[in-house]
Amino acid sequence: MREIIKMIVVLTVLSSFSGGLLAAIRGGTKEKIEYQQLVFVKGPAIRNILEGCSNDPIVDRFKIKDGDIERSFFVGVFDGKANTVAFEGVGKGFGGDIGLMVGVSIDDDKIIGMGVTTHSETPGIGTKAKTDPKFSNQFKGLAVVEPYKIKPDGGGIDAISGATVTSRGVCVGVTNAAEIYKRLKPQIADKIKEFK
Amino acid sequence: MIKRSFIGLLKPQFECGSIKDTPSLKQIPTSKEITLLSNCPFDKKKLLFKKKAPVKTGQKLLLYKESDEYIVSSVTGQVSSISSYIGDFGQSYTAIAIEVADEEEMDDEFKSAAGGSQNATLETVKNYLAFAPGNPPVKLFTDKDKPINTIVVCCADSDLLITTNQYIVQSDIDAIKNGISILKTATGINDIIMVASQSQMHEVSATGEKVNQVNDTYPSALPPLIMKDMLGKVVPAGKNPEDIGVCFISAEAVASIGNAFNSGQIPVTKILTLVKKDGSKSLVSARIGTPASDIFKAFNITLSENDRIIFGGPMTGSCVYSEDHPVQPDTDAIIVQDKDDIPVISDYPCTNCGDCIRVCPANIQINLLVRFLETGQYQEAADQYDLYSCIECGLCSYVCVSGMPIFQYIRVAKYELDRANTAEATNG
Amino acid sequence: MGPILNAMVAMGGLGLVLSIVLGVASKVFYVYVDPKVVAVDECLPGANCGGCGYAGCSDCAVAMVAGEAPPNACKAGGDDITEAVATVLGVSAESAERDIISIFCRGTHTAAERKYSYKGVLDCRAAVLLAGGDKSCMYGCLGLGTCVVSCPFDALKMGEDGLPVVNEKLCTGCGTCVAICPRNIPTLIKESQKVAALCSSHDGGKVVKAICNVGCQGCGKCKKACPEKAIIVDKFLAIVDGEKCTGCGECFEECPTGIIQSLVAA
Amino acid sequence: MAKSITQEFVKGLWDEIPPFRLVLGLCPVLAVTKSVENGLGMGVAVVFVLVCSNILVSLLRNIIPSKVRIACFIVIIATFVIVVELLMQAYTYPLFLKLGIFIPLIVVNCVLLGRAEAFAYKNGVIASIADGLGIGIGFTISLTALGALREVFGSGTFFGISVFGPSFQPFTFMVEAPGAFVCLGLMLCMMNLAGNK
Amino acid sequence: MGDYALLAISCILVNNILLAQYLGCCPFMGTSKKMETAIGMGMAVIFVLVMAGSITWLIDAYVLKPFGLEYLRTIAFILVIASLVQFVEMFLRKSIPGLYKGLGIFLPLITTNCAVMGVCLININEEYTFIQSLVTSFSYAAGFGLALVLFAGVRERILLARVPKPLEDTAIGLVTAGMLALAFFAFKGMA
Amino acid sequence: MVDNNRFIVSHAPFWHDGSRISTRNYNIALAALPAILLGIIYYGMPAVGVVSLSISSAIIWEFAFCRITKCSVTIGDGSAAIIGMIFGMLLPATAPWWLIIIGTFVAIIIGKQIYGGIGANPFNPVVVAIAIVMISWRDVFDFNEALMNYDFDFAMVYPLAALKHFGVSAVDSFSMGDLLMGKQSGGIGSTFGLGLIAGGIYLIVRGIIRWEISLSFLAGIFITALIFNLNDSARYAGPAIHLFTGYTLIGAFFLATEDSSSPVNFIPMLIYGASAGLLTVLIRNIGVYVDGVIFAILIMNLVNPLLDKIHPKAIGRVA
Repeated sequence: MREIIKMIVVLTVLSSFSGGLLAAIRGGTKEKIEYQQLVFVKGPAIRNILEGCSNDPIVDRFKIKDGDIERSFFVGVFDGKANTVAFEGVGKGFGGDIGLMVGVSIDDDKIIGMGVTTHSETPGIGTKAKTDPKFSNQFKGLAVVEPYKIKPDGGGIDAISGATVTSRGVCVGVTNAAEIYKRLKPQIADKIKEFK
Repeated sequence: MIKRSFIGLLKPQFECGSIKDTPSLKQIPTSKEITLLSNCPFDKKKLLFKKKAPVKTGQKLLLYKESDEYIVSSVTGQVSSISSYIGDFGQSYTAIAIEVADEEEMDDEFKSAAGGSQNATLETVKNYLAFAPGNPPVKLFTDKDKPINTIVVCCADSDLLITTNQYIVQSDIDAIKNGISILKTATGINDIIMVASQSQMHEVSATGEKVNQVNDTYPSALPPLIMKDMLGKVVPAGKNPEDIGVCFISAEAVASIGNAFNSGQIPVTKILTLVKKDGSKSLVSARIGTPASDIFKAFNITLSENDRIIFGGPMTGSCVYSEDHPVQPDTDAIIVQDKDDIPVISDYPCTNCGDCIRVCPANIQINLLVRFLETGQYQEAADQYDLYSCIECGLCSYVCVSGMPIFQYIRVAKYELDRANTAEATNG
Repeated sequence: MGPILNAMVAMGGLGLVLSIVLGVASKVFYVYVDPKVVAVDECLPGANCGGCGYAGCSDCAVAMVAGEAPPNACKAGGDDITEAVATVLGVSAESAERDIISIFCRGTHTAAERKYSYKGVLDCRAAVLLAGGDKSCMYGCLGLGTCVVSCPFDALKMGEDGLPVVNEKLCTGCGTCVAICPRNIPTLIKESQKVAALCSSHDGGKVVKAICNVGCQGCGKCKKACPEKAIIVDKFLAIVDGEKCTGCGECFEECPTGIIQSLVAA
Repeated sequence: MAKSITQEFVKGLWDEIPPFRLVLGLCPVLAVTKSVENGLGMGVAVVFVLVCSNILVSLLRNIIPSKVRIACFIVIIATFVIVVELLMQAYTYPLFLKLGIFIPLIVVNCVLLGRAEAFAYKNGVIASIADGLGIGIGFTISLTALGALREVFGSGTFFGISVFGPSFQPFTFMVEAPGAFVCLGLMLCMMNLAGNK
Repeated sequence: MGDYALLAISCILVNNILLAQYLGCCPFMGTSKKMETAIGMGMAVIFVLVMAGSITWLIDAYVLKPFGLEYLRTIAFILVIASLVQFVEMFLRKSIPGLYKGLGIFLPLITTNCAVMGVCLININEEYTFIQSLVTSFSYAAGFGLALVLFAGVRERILLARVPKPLEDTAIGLVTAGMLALAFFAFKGMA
Repeated sequence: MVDNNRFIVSHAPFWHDGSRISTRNYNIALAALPAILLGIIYYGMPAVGVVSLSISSAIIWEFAFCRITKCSVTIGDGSAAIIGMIFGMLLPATAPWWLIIIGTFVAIIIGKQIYGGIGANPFNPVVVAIAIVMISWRDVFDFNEALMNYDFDFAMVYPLAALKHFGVSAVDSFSMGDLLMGKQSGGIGSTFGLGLIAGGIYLIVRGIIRWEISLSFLAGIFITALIFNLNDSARYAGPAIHLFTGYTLIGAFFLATEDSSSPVNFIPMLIYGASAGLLTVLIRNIGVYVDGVIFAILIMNLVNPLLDKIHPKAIGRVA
């Protein structure tokens, strides 16, 4: 019986000690982690889309409730005017979800840029969706109304050669994003006024 | 050699050799010296006779003290040497060489002991006829542990090319008939089944016994398949027919028994098929113990380095390394192969082509079995891959594309397992 | 300090609950286990990694105690664990003196006659079943290397001359090759033995002379030459008694076929 | 059998180098070696956890009752794993993203548990550090080597820098799952070859 | 219902825990030399994973999340899994020795099977509901078992082949596992 | 007993039906010849280059491996040549040289030799190699693009790719006769349906491959494709398209039938073939790959050891 008690005591003390230690470390790193997440996951795409903006879009962000989900919008200030938002869309690719970021100008409801943030596509081919500007630039200047399709599906986007599925996934993602934009446009317009 | 036909889709057919294309019997003159092999190990201390001991034709010679092993001399003369001989699968023999005298003298011990076919008893058969041509399985009849209730007389020859039984059926059906009746009275078993091929049906049915027709294709005439196809009994894996009360005896052995009681002499000549290098066959009659070289001499066969001499059929026989190997009571054929005709045995691995599976009459998964045997996992092979179901027809090796000696692997595995099991039984 | 306390309490509680459950369970569900297995289990890492091929450490311990697995089966543990296990099992590493294998036949391709050329399964056990093997000598090495394949420690190699060669560094004296050889050519001798008559033939001198250049003819010259009386001749075969032999070498010159040889590397 | 500290260290680099000699800890080896960087990062994380847990286990070896030693080891290892996890998130976030779920899974890497049990629980602190460093660095070397092999052939880059120039068509198979297994198998074969000499 | 079926197929074939996510390789290599062992291990993994999957989900939802202790997941999960496995082992050994013989001896192997831990973490990361977690846990485990049994079938044959010495055993096993993973590429995009 | 002749002693049987691995393999080469010839006629010298480089590099790899591992050199059995040949047949005529060399390396070394050579490979070496190079360099296998520079009197379209991207209407224009005569885009030796069928029948008659596998494979494709087609004929093409395009025919007669990776018993052979056919159409219709033959066969190779556990009971087997 003594053995069991010793065992219980040791295990309990050890666990609670580790809990305490971890909580302390966690406290010290929490802020840093949140910022890092934004910078590294979405940062590159946002910066790419809102190229030339005069503010830090990651700092200037706001959230809007869309049903159960909270969506983050990143504001881009051009020529001293906050007239652009970047936000996320999701499409299905070859190896899972493709996360992408779409920038829309609220002045004329046109896509000003698109960039893939997360994906698990085949390196070399599917990854071109992220790295090849030729592909993503095709979305530039398109209006947010139409569903985007690759050419084999009857749309106007040239698919990345050998990565039809990925290209299709990206199109679906952009279409999704466009729908979100259409749905939430009033709120976006409201919020964006706060950034001048 | 039967080559693979162009159309390989069908199962290969192996027509058994027929007596019709074999020329008539050729008698081999008695040799100067003959050798008799008794399958009991050489033991100098217990020998009952010595060198120079005189023997007569048909004389029974008991070999050792405290043993009822005997041989029957096939000639008259004197013992010239006694030595040890190691055969296949660890079988050791006592080899007794007899120098043949000019005058032949018949021994009459059997005549007085037997006293005509009416008085045939199992004792007489057992005590005098175990060494007769065709090797009558006399021991099986007297084994108390495994009572026999059915005797199958095999008139067809089990291996390819062999025509001994066919010849006996054709030439000496009366002796067979006589032998059967002696067997019946001696053993008291009435359930006798004759097995014959189609061409023999006419003659064999004349004996008045129950006759079953067996296919002309190899390996239909092998005992386990006869058991399965004719008798509807399946021999359990690892068991012999006698374990379930069935005894196989060749037509030649039956004829020997018949002739022995008829004439009062133990028969000493063996009928066998000689297959020459060019594949032509001859039917030969020779004294038991005649060295193969004397038969070769009679047919002008010369052998050279790396040829092969086979005693028995091409599928189940065994090789001998000496030209002087004697004809034994169960030597049904002697085949000579030229070195250029010997198929290559390779150490190539199994390619899993499945030809062996399709040809195997026992439904064994040979492609897997052989992999276990190759790696020496004999116990697993026996437990999971039906090693003991093998009826030893040799067809798997015959068709093997890789040229693997599958049959040899199987025999070695069985032998090694038995050895290990006996060792285990004696140790603990 | 709120979150820290929170975490401490939560983890502590979890640890407490789980250890109590396990503590109680170990009493309630107690099952007798062979103390030797427990002892071996104690030695093992307990990581249950499966690297040994057994289902977990205790399964491996059972196998070790039963002798199915060698003490060094645990790959994760390394030498220390092997030693500990060996101590528990009582197969101490430093057992008196090592036995090693010696090949008791010198009948190379050129030295020994063959009675036929063998074709078939390349395994001595198979070859010996066909009329007693292709060597004319009933006792000689068949040279197909079944012992080489069987050696679990790669201590045997087939030499160019058709005889196996022992690597004394690797040989552990396990005796696997002795058991598998159909002719008992590999023989266990004490590592300290200095001289041996490397032949296994019990055939008489005349027979040996006819079939082998390097067979013991049982002439007994070595026996006479030996000052220590360390050699006996049994059924035409000289046998050196390793205990008595001093390795003086008097017998080497006497042997007409030179099969009495020094085992000590020059 | 006392070995010097150097010996304890060196054995991890060759004689007992995981995962080649001790075929352990395969999962992260296969999963994170798509590039050198990942392999190196994972290796460093493992070294950290291994050394820290070895120190702690070695320090506490007289307190921990043998019945619950495994549970205690797990707690200690898990603690350090979370520490690594948090630190990586805070300072090397991109690497954390790539290594993903495999950072928390260090906790079930049998190399760590195996060392704690087989070495640290029985030896002093200094020796345990040496052992942990040795095995850990050995592990890192293996990961990095495999990562280099796969990255160079699979993507044509080394630490993200193109090696063969733009005309090179990468052997994508190497960075896919099957390639990981095949590469590791072939490397193991090479190690066996080298070890037998 | 269809969604769950799709999820299951995805977990068993497309995202096979072992071949696509590399989890559980150590026991995979260890227990695949014989078919019987492979089947036993497969069953044991299914059994434990379903239990572990549900318990860790509950702990995460009702203990860790309410207190904001998500970062303690790793340690909490491993503790729970280890204890659970040990408990089940003791329980089986005493109460159902028959089942213990067939399944229990594989249980200790599972503690350090990263597949179990991995699936529990995936369930939480992907924010599956409880039922979904149950489905994924079962199907991931089934996928593991499937791969294990298929692999064992192939490996039984490889053990009999004349594999060059340095490749024997684990090395050739890994290469074969690679082929297995390659074959499972066939299911890409099916779910 | 003094005689100088040393005879050969071996175990029964003393006869052999004369079949040899090399004969078998050369027969396979013979059967593959028509399909290759048509490919060469269509694609000219590049096709000759691809096939001959493929064969020779395969032989060289095997020779090198045997030399390095110091085992006896086995290139004489023709198995390396066959592997190289079939590998070449699956490639487009524009395949780059380095791909062929890597592919044959994978096929010979990883697919076959490291498992212990002929008969021991659990997977068809050619299929393994093709699968690996296919996932690595997908654009080489995009036949439409790869063969763009050829100009023929027929529509140079890879039917399966067209089917995948543009739906059934895109393949309506193909007539059965054209497909069988190889008037489609594809691998060098995999488009001439008639030649492949003739070769296959020759091999079946010679007993070198098994009709059970080939036939059930084709039947599996036919039935599955038919079911899909009946359900939604706008999305899924009919069985004829699936039977005579892509790697179907070469798969049925030259890939699925490879000895050591396919079953040997009757029922397993049927299951093996039919499942491979089913998987092929599944991958083509709902998977991501344009052609499913390669992966379907790979999967079935994997299942093969389990399938072969179904076999008739050996005689006399107790329990």
